[in-house]
Amino acid sequence: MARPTETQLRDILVDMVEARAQGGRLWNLQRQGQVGTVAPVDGHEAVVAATAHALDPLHDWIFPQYREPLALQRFGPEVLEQYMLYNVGHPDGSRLPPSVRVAPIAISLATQIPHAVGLAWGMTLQNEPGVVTVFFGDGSSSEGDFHEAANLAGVLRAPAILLCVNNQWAISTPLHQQTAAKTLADRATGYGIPGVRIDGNDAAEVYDAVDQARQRALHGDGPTLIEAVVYRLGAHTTADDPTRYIPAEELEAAQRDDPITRLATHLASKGLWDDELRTTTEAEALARIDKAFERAITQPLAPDAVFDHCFTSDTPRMARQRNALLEATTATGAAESGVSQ
Amino acid sequence: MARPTETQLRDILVDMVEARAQGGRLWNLQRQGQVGTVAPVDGHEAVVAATAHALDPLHDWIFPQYREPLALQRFGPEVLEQYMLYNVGHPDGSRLPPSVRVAPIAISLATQIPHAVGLAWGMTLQNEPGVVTVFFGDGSSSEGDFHEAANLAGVLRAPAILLCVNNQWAISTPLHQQTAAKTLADRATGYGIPGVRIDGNDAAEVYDAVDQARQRALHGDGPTLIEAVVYRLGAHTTADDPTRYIPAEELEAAQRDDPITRLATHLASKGLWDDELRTTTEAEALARIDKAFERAITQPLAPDAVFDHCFTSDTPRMARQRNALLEATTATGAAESGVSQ
Amino acid sequence: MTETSELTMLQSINEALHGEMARDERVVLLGEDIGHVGGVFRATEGLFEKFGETRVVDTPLAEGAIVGSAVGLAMAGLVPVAEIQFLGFSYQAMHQLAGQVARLRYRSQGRFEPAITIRAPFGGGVRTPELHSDSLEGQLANIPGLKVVAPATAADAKGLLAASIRDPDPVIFLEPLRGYRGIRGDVPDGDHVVPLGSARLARTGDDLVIVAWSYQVELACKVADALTAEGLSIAVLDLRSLVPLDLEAISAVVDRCGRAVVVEEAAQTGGFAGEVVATIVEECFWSLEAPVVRVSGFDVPYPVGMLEDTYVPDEKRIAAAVRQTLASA
Amino acid sequence: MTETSELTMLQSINEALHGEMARDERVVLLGEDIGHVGGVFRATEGLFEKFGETRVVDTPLAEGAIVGSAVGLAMAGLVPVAEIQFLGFSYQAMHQLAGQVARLRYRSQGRFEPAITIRAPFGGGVRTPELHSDSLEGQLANIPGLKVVAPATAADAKGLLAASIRDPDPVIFLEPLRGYRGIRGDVPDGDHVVPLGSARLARTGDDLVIVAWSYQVELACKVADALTAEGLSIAVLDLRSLVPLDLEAISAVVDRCGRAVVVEEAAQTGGFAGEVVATIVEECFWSLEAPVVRVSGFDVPYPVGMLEDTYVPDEKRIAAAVRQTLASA
Ligand SMILES: Cc1ncc(C[n+]2csc(CCOP(=O)(O)OP(=O)(O)O)c2C)c(N)n1
Ligand SMILES: Cc1ncc(C[n+]2csc(CCOP(=O)(O)OP(=O)(O)O)c2C)c(N)n1
Ligand SMILES: [Mg+2]
Ligand SMILES: [Mg+2]
Repeated sequence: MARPTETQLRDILVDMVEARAQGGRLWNLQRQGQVGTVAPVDGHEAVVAATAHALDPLHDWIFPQYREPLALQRFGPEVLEQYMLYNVGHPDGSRLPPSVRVAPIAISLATQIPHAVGLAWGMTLQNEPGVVTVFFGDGSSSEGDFHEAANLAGVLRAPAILLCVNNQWAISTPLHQQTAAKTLADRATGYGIPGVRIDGNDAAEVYDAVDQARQRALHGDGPTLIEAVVYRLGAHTTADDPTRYIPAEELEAAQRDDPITRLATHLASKGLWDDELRTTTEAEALARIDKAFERAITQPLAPDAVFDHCFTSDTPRMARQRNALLEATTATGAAESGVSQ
Repeated sequence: MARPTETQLRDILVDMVEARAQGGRLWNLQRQGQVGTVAPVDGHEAVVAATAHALDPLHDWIFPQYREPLALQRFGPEVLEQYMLYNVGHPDGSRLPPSVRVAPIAISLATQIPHAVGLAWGMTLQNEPGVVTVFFGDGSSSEGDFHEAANLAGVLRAPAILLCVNNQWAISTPLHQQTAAKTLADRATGYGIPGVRIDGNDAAEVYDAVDQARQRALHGDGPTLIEAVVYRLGAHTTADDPTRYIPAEELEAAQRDDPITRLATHLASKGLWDDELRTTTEAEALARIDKAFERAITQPLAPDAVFDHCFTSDTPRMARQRNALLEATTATGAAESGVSQ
Repeated sequence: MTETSELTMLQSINEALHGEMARDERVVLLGEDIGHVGGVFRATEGLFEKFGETRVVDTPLAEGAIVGSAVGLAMAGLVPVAEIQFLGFSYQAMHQLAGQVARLRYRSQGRFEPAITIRAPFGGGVRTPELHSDSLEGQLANIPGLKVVAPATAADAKGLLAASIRDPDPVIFLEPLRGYRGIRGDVPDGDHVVPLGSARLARTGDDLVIVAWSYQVELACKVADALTAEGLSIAVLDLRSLVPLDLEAISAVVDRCGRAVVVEEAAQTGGFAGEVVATIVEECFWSLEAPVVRVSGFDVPYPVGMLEDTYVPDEKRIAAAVRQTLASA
Repeated sequence: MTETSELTMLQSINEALHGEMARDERVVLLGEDIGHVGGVFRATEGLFEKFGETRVVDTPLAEGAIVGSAVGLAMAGLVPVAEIQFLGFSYQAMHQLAGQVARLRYRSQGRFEPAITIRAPFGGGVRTPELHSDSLEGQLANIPGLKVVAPATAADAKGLLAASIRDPDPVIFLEPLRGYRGIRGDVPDGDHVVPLGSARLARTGDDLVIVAWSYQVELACKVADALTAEGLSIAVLDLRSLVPLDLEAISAVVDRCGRAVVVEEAAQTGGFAGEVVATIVEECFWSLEAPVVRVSGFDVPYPVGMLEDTYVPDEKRIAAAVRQTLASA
């Protein structure tokens, strides 16, 4: 049992508050047409930030699904910078420096779970210490990849933490249409691994569960399936209108259990948090995201960047395509070859 | 609880003995180069035959994996006839008449599980009574399709029986490398459905479990996962040499628990079985399979059969391909267009 | 004369689904988020309310199970219409699509009728994340037993979707993301069926033909119109269905023009444009006056937003290929 | 002069795996039944005994997890060589192969190196059940970011497999089922590497070139030899790798011959032969003296045993296409 200290909890809360604030800014940027579709972090802050704090950024890895980046800053400030590049659609948006042990977003749901298991397995083969934590949603747990990867992890005793964030929804599909299972943690038995179900709105409980799973993995006892129960407080993404399917009362009830409010209340009672701290934390977070956004939109981009890093070197056909593109780009007047209109 | 009557058990044993005998004949035919690769039924006879007897061939469906056909004769004599066509590589080998509720072999493992769930679901939509039973192996249970289908069946409360025949091996892979799960039946909880683990060498226990699952499905209570524990007594297929990986003692122990011996001993103690009965049963079974084989190798085959039933009618390109084939076939001398040698 | 209404492609697809569900009770819809919210693009809007939760089913998030259970539904005598939320996620179901859906009839020699339609949006231009824009029609067309349909107009979207659903063979029906709201036109009211396997001459012309499908037809027509204004005579052939491929329509127009450009959005190597070129060579070699040129995506994965406009063939690239082909001698 | 030994293709593949595992400790093998029994065809025989259970791993029966975990192994800095028991079952892993393996480098802009090789037997002629013989190279070649390699000789099997494993890019390595024991030849002992992306002129000739890959090269050479005996001069180009495609080698030989036949075993529509024809048209149109003809499988699923010989292109069909192309003017 490793309950986080109150100071750790305050650090976690700082990350949570920052993520929420930055998520709001990102939402607005999307509404202004400055960035692409965004998946809000609201309601996931405790589970993501507390997990990041229970892990060791120097040795452990995190595979996000897509809601997590803003709450992963403990793994390095580069996460935010890269995520802004991602949001503006820059190809560097999924490249983090080698020191930051966060995998790129895989987009295709649940495909990251076997990646995480493979990496955990590979680390044991290389005698590298560390565990791999992979986030995935309740919806994603219905994909075959979850099953195949969890089973493989069990057989290999891979040092992995399979962290299912059950936020009750997969876009518009409620949990009871996603599965008839009473809990998702129940699935662990079928893979011969421990399964725990925790309150994902309770940062301390998350920290503790992840810490225990981590210790187990580091001691060679293999993977753990954690089901963190939360509620998706925001829209699925900026393209979604949840009022079409989420009953207002249900959402209101969930809002009363907001993970930020809960932890803030607790820490305030200990004299470790107050509105002023919140205000300055938010202000700093916004300053950082604004800076990251400015950097992102001014990040250079070669005219033929579309070809870079597909292979280590261009195939003959790609080389021709690249040349043709460069020629078309440097040809000043488009009138010659284009449509005149 | 519906233990089969002793007469039913004798009928089941007859089917088991027939399947074993016919399997032996098929093995020899393969060794003589008369049929393609064969997957022996040995060790699976009780679970397949007793399941078939617990079901209603007029309303219920069976999806085999590939070891089952010889033990499915309760669903119609056509099953054997068609299976022989299958073994000789005739295109009609996967076509049963509409009255026989047995699905074709899907080859690609576990893909038949979502089919079975879809059919069960479709039957409820059409208000058709009946349940769908799908066979799959311990190995196949590692495929994503098992997971996706079991979960879907749970949500839809589809009248399906997911029958996992755990014979301890998937080709050369033993169960403990297939999964760390203690039992495969344990997976049921993760889909919110009942899971039962039975001794698949005990025909009565199989009959009972399938009957109960069937009653449950017919009463609208949804699917059941049954894990029938058996041992693969034969090779994986005619292409396999199990002495390379199965320890002799382990196999001998399994042979001492042969499902046929067990049921025969029981029925003999009741005066319902003896060596003479076994001999005549085997002789009849062999006569039937020999007849089916003769029929299979003389089954007509159009020269352009390769195009039939791909689509309801040929695409323009297929029509040309068909014509070209027919022309090449009818052109008497190949010398004109072929290689002279 | 049939009455028509001006609809977006999205509306016309929705209309086709309404029509087919009303016409045939065996039609059932399944997919992720297609019920309550009417699909992430609202293509299935109103169907849940009208036909109820047994005929419009929100499934768990598992493409393999969606396509795989459609096989079982078809075996039960139903006519499943499955939605894959984005074509890129059909990879999750490829074992069921290519290995099962496309073979059920063949395997059972006609006993089972896979009257299955799988709808999926695809194609770029709308700044989606990875795998949401991928054009996989070249890969799909190489799956024997599967028909591949890709409408380019609002009217065809309705007529071809109706035909696909009524077709006893399995069809993958590709809907251009950019076209959902970006393509609109007059669509016949009521029953409207366009037979599968017939191409459409979108523009007549004698100098050169641009062969295209789906959203690229829109671009090709703009190029043709612009060049017509310059005095050139450019035909546009909209394939509409890749499988079956309308060999006659292709050879008729290429024989007349002698020059052809084929446009696709997918990566070039192994894409369907290669198949079209090979077909043209087989059918019309002696009429060809110049090499057939492909305008394709590059041989890289569909890229992120900032690189999209570089990647996706546009009017400029098509026009350049047309001029190059006309100049070639 | 290097020493050689006469080996079957299967033995030469086994030798390459032995060599690469000995050479580079990062190489790990994973797949179904590859360990204890050495693979269902014995391609991995002896490796488990030699390199141990941590480097030669029998996985659970789940192709998605095999290919998906290979991505993670590569991220850990290892060099996974995964076996898919039969190429037809790569459909179960297509979401990982096309959507993940092939994009890891691109997505991460070079941070992660997917030095992954996926081996799979494919192709017909040996009376397998459904999906065991399917030729999917046309579909695979349309996946950007994936290299597609298909050797035709025992020596190339060794040299190209070594090159594939050493290549930092992901490679799918296709092994002809019929060739495992049916193809044999002199294979250089010791280290032998054949660079990816270069075609091989298997037969020289001036009248016509047969372009082929994998087992079809064997057939093409027999046809060429038989026709040479008749006084014709037929070249055979063995592509060896479909991606990268050796454009120079193709244009050199087609420019010289002016006539070409392309052979493949897959269903014709959307198959890779179409890509080759389109490439020839782009590169060599003005040298062509006759339409390029494809000899392909038919547009049906790979059929059952009794229909196999009808379906699979054989010497007779290839020879007929050659004669037809030579006669065409
Ligand atoms: C394989 C695949 N199928 C479908 C989608 C489209 N999609 C994106 S997010 C989403 C819902 C995911 O739900 P869940 O896993 O519960 O995560 P949450 O959004 O609730 O955090 C869907 C269906 C996808 N990205 N990948
Ligand atoms: C998707 C897929 N992967 C691999 C194979 C090759 N294969 C055929 S049978 C088999 C083992 C099956 O084991 P199990 O499901 O336990 O059934 P059993 O043979 O023991 O009855 C394998 C790997 C296949 N047919 N399909
Ligand atoms: Mg969710
Ligand atoms: Mg088994």
